[in-house]
Amino acid sequence: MKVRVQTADFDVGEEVRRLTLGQHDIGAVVTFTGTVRGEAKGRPIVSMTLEHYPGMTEAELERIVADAEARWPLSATLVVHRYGELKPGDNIVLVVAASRHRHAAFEAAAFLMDFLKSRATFWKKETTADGEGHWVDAREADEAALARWAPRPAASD
Amino acid sequence: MKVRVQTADFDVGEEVRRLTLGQHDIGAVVTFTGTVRGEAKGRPIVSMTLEHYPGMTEAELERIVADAEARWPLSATLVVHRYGELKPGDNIVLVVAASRHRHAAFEAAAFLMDFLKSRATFWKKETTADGEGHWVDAREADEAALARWAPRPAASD
Amino acid sequence: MTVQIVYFAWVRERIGKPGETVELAPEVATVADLVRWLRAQGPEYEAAFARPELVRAAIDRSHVKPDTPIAGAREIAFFPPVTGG
Amino acid sequence: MTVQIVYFAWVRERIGKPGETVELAPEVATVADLVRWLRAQGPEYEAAFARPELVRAAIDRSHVKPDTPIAGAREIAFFPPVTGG
Repeated sequence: MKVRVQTADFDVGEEVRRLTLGQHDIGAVVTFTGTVRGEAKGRPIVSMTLEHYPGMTEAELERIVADAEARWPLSATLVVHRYGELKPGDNIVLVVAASRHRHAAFEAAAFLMDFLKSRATFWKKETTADGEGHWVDAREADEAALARWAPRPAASD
Repeated sequence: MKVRVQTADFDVGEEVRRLTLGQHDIGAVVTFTGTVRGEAKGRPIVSMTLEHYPGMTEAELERIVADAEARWPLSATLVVHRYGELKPGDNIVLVVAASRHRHAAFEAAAFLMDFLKSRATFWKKETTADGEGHWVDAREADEAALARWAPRPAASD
Repeated sequence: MTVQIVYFAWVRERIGKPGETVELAPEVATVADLVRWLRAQGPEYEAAFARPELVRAAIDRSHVKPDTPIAGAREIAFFPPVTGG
Repeated sequence: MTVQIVYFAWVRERIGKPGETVELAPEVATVADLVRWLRAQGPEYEAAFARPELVRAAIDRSHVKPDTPIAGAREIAFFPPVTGG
């Protein structure tokens, strides 16, 4: 299963081990782990709650993984995203891309994160020390980040 | 210690945990793991032996890490490189870059690997099933990969 | 046409429910038409869609634009721009 | 001038030792001069430096170019292009 949406934590080392076990054509594994930062706009946060759209989230992540696999020669791909209540320092998301060579693995992992950030149906609500909850605003930079993945002419590579 | 050159294996999850422990300003952790592939130029390999230049290797890796830290706002950085005899599937190298935001972490990890590949004093010898050892040739693509990190005008970012 | 509508994040909070089944007249042909129709259903909908450019939509679990026709849709979702990752 | 020279990978294998201490005349002023001098020391050195463009050098654990002066060097290393990672 290349996509998992879960409340449980994950272990990067264990996920990589399971994913690459016995595959000797892999030379490069890139992982991205997103974690809950301890403050937002200068104010300490005590927790972050992630809501998602069950069914659509998984479908959208599967589409993003399929796009990455069509674009780079990947030996293994994984996306794990948590939802529910998280604390500062907690893991939120794990992306893994494995390939023969490092550039494909790096690019695929960055691509997966860029599309996940602006397409996967998750919403973050931060709770500050005063007990107030704030929905996190989407960053324009995340939408802009997709521009670098615009389809390239086939001859350019 | 940001740089380690060792014969022992490493665990990606454990290294990341130790590196990021208690640092709540981190939002993004990128790891790169390089592993021994099971074949070289179509021939199965039975082992790979890594030689290095003790003293210079560590100094060069420290310089590369310092360059990355001067270039991106990194909360944590780690390079672990193994030497000695390795088998297909074994870990060779681990690079970790942690930052507030994902682009810095991705770019720094790719930068560390690109410079490590063409500057760190390691040499690989592959042994094929017939018992013959072959020194791995440097890839021109690795030297060419450095071009994208040419200093940019300060105004461009 | 009968369609299931679902809401997420602050759209859900402002409307005060996670979803509902609605009966639509044939004039409600696109996502933008549906947003206009919903805004007329009460102040909580008006609050949720006050700035329609901040609300995204999906039909049957795929992202869509405001001008997408809704004919044949089983489930239409409204939500803020996503903030996962 | 007395200097420690060290060899790695196939440079080491061809020369048949990991390093040596050599006494150099003042005319041996640059890394390229040293390579020329070493090539004259026997067939094993000739084999190691047959294509000098394939051999890299470091002085006191920093990469250097062939035209770098060696004055003051304590340790000079010769090795193939690196292949770690």
